[in-house]
Amino acid sequence: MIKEEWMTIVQNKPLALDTYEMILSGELADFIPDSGQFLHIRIGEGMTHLLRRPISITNVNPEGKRITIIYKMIGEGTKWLKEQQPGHKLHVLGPRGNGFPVEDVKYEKILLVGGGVGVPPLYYLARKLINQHNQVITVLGFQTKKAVFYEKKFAQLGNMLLVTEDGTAGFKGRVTDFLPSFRDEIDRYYTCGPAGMLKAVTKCMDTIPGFLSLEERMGCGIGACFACVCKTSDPHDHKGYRKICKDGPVFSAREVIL
Amino acid sequence: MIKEEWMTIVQNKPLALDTYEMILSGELADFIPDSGQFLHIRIGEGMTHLLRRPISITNVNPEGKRITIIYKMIGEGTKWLKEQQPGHKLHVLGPRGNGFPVEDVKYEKILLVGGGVGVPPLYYLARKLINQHNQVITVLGFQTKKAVFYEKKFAQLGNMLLVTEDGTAGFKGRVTDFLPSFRDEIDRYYTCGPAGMLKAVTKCMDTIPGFLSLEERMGCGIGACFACVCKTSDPHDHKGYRKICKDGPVFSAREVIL
Amino acid sequence: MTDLAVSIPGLQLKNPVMPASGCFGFGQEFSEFFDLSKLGALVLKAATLKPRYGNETPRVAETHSGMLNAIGLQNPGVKQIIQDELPFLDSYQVPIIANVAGSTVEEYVEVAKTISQSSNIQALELNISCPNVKEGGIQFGTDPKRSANVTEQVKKVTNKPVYVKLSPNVTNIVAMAKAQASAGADGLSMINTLTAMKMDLNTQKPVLANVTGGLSGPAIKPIAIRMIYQVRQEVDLPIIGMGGITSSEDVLEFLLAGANAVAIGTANFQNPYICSNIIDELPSTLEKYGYSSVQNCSAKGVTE
Amino acid sequence: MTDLAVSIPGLQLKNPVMPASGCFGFGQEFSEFFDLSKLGALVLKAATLKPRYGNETPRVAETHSGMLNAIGLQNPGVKQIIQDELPFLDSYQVPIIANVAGSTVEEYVEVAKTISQSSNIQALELNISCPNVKEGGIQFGTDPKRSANVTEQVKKVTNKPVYVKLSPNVTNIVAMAKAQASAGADGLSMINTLTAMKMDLNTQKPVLANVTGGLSGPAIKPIAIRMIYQVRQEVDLPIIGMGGITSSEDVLEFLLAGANAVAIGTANFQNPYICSNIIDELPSTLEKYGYSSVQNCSAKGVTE
Ligand SMILES: Cc1cc2nc3c(=O)[nH]c(=O)nc-3n(C[C@H](O)[C@H](O)[C@H](O)COP(=O)(O)OP(=O)(O)OC[C@H]3O[C@@H](n4cnc5c(N)ncnc54)[C@H](O)[C@@H]3O)c2cc1C
Ligand SMILES: Cc1cc2nc3c(=O)[nH]c(=O)nc-3n(C[C@H](O)[C@H](O)[C@H](O)COP(=O)(O)OP(=O)(O)OC[C@H]3O[C@@H](n4cnc5c(N)ncnc54)[C@H](O)[C@@H]3O)c2cc1C
Ligand SMILES: Cc1cc2nc3c(=O)[nH]c(=O)nc-3n(C[C@H](O)[C@H](O)[C@H](O)COP(=O)(O)O)c2cc1C
Ligand SMILES: Cc1cc2nc3c(=O)[nH]c(=O)nc-3n(C[C@H](O)[C@H](O)[C@H](O)COP(=O)(O)O)c2cc1C
Ligand code: FES
Ligand code: FES
Repeated sequence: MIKEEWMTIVQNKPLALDTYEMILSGELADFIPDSGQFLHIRIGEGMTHLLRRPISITNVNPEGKRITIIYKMIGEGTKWLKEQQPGHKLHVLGPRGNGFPVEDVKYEKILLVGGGVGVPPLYYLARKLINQHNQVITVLGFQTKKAVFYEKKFAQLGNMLLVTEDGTAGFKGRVTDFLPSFRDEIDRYYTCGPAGMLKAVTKCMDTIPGFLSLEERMGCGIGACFACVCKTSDPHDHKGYRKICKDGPVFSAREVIL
Repeated sequence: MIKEEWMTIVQNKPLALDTYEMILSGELADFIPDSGQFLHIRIGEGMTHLLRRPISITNVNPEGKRITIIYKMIGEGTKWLKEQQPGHKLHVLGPRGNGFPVEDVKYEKILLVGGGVGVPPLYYLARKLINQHNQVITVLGFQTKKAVFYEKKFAQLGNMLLVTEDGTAGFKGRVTDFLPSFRDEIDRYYTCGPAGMLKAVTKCMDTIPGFLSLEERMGCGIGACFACVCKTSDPHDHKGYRKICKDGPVFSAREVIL
Repeated sequence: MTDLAVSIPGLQLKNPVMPASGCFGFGQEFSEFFDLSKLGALVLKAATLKPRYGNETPRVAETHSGMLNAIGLQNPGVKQIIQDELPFLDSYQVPIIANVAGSTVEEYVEVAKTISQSSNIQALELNISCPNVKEGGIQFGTDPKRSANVTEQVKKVTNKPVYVKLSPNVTNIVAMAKAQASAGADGLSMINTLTAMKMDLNTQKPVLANVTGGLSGPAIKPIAIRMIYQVRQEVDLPIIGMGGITSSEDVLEFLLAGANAVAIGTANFQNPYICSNIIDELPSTLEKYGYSSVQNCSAKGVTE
Repeated sequence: MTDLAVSIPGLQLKNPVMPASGCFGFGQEFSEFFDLSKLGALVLKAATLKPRYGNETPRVAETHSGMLNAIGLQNPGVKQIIQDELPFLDSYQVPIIANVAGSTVEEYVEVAKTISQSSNIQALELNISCPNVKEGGIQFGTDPKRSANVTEQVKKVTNKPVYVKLSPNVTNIVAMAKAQASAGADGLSMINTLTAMKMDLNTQKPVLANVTGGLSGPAIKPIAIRMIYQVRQEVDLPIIGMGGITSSEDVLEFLLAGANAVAIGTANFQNPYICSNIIDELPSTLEKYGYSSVQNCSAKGVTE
């Protein structure tokens, strides 16, 4: 299994407000077992940036040996990413983490709920689920019309409901406003997005089996530094914590405290 | 007068052992009054490298708005310079410092003594002196054959004597071994090179008017931080020091203590 | 309109940005690059009683996101500074802060007394924290009692406000700040450089002739922020914050952590226009993060 | 052939390179990337008596050429470490150093006693310098007397050599080192992180949940070099040097400044192969600068 690679940037272009889509090519594309895993990307020249940036895998095209990622420019690291030109190489560790569990998931009706830059990993997941003969309903939430991306791609894979906070695209509101209507018809759900959204989604979906992908600031990204822990729900859990980079980023909604 | 410019790299290629020639294009080329002045070049992205690197001007071609510099790769900064591709831009402050005084120098017989990367600024100087109807003799010293550069260019401008320490090109020895033969026939000299060489040259040329270009680690490069001082020879000099970046880098051989 | 004005003892600043002592000479060189009247204030290079040549060269070295310096307080002496350097600044509308150094308490007092007589000087900054001189400087700066004594003595001979520049090379920065508050300091400047060193692999010797030097630049910014934050929680004096500032975002970070104004040192070497640029960018940066004035955001991030 | 071997109390190292405590977990994760038997030694993450959850998140932040961490000594407790973590390392040929932490002298003593019984452990490193816990750690690490007391008490209950990890957050590092020498320490590890902080401009709050954190990485290298150099001039104990090492040249710089061996922390996060790479490059780097062995260059740059 590949652990590090200098991947070549094939494309790096704006996708939505402050949001960019990058296609990387390399052998690594043959070794991405799960959706929801991430690449741990080295930033900058020399020693300015010591911490890598975790970015989820949006899509994998093993024939073309390509991996797509989508990132939002929020600080120094993603600003640097944005400036990298096709042809240049990025050093990545990957695939890291445990992704969305889909083994044996077949002929189910499944809800995907994504918010903002939590949307990307759901795309590869959706494709996997459909290949396994599941029916997928997606609810995508964004701040505003300009921030929306991939809504058409998801629409091609099944029912897709678009929600924006300011109502400039799709329905106005938050994703959780629209979940109750699906609650009774689905078998399970997967979600990724800001912490507040995850909390609201899991609360709303209380009784239904679900999986969520968490974010936390990372040091090593490989499980060695204990920077990225979260607490377990079970007070009798012998460790009491999980490492998001190694045990996650995807957890069962019941496993961890948000 | 221009003080800063993003100059475009037109060429950046190996010239000799660890030595590179770079051609920069920009308006600045119209504003280089003296030979012996330097460009103060910003290094790297962001804040990794806070100190600029002083590099002498080797040649100026105002018609093409081009400046040539020659630099030796010795550390982090010059390594970064080496890696910059044509088309990219460098941020330079310039021209900095006071160069070789040549005003009113006419119809003289003049000796130029250069050692290693002290050779570059003498080239623009030689061209100026020849334009002013002087006769120029050049003595160039290098470690070894592979390190030699610009010997043919100097040979085109007048008598040129090439010396290498290991004798692999030109005469074997150090530049100072060959100076006594010129001492009696020249009116003045200009020299640039390692501190040890400057000391030996000025000692050997004792009675003859001479000018030398000094090097020192710089902070600001503009005269504000007092990083680059040297002491004056005259114990009654009211300041007792000179700033190499602002008062120099060229001084009369009598003015400063080496 | 974002209001950049700041008022701290003795100083009505049109904006909170000034160059840090020793990184801007006496102003003249930078006047080539921009109009000095733009600055909130201008802090002069350290003055001692007699002229000082300073340390041998090399005096500077580069480090990751930082630099070392061991200038050793080279300066022409307080009298020459008043005579030769201050008149040039007369033509600019900018408050001037004199940085006062010495090897003994008496020298600090003499320099402070002399320079206070100059009407061009609005405030003093006591440099009890220079790591690059054998006597004085950091010796005072790391001992609360001795540092308080310098301030007390200087306060007796000047009617200008006295800002004391603290050294970060201490176990307990809050104790140092408290000692200054009791001694009557009007404000604090923090931080000076951290004592540090670099070896030359070729010569096997330290790069700097002085062996050690002071570390400055973005590398030390997190240490400066921490110290200012800690002091702000326990001491009420105004703080001029410095240490690694290179952008208007950095200025805001210092303000949130508890600084009232800021000084920019090392960044002037990478970009001689930096003070001017930061002053230009500050209004939009403050606005972006929701502030209408500098006074509004000072110490906003400090929980008491 | 360049000789990389180093021998310091209790440790015959095949090369001077080890990962720094807390940056390499208990080794397992890095065994994915290279053969741990390559390492000169392996320093474990800190062990306390009871399991500790550590601080709230966020626990790390990036700074210029550095990072902040406030993990807060999360670990499963010394007994679980012996039971669950050490067996994995049995299959590697690498000396293991246990990093011992505590909130009280008694806790240090208990942890040291317990872990000393494990035959897999070759030496102890006393972490009296963690800046990220309310009790213990840096409290001991900034007071010469209290820190000496920890060492004395621990020495009574262990027959393993004891390396004491010094905090750089002190006015006088030499006094701290001397106190350790008198207390019977077998060696010193220096330096731990510098207490530092970063503000989040959006939330106006410190980025780290713990408010302050420890600054590590290349930003602090010049401070580490200075402290090692100063201690080497006055104290004879072997020194494991650390703070910002990212290359074999950096290793040589630490050796010249007075270190006998080195540890690599933060750089493991940027490049998990870094320890292995540096070990590979060290022979040619030493050769380039004219050294035939590590023992030869140690403290070469120190004038006594
Ligand atoms: C498992 C995982 C998957 C992710 N997938 C994506 C994705 O597909 N698309 C996307 O746009 N973003 C994703 N993120 C968030 C992304 O990692 C951060 O936005 C990014 O690291 C910010 O870096 P910066 O340098 O631009 O910001 P800065 O604020 O300058 O970063 C400073 C430090 O904080 C860390 N940091 C800041 N924000 C976050 C955050 N939200 N989560 C984790 N670390 C953070 C950075 O990694 C860096 O170490 C993911 C995060 C995790 C943990
Ligand atoms: C006025 C002047 C003109 C110069 N002209 C030339 C030239 O035309 N060609 C050329 O190859 N070199 C020239 N030099 C030397 C050149 O500046 C250094 O070789 C270069 O700065 C080394 O940078 P580095 O990052 O590669 O080395 P590093 O050793 O990594 O640099 C670290 C720091 O030390 C400084 N430094 C290191 N060596 C020197 C040195 N010899 N002189 C001054 N500062 C130094 C660097 O500027 C930097 O701040 C000149 C120096 C001066 C002062
Ligand atoms: C070259 C240089 C010279 C300095 N000289 C002085 C000085 O004379 N007096 C003083 O109080 N501080 C002096 N300092 C410290 C700075 O004023 C400032 O406190 C420190 O550099 C941190 O800020 P920075 O990181 O922005 O440079 C000097 C710093 C440098 C880099
Ligand atoms: C995330 C992290 C965790 C650390 N945990 C410990 C620890 O448990 N015990 C300890 O003695 N030092 C700990 N340290 C300090 C390092 O061992 C080392 O002394 C310091 O980081 C300087 O080295 P570096 O710049 O190479 O990282 C930790 C450092 C980091 C960055
Ligand atoms: S980031 Fe280091 S354990 Fe997760
Ligand atoms: S480099 Fe600052 S005065 Fe010359």
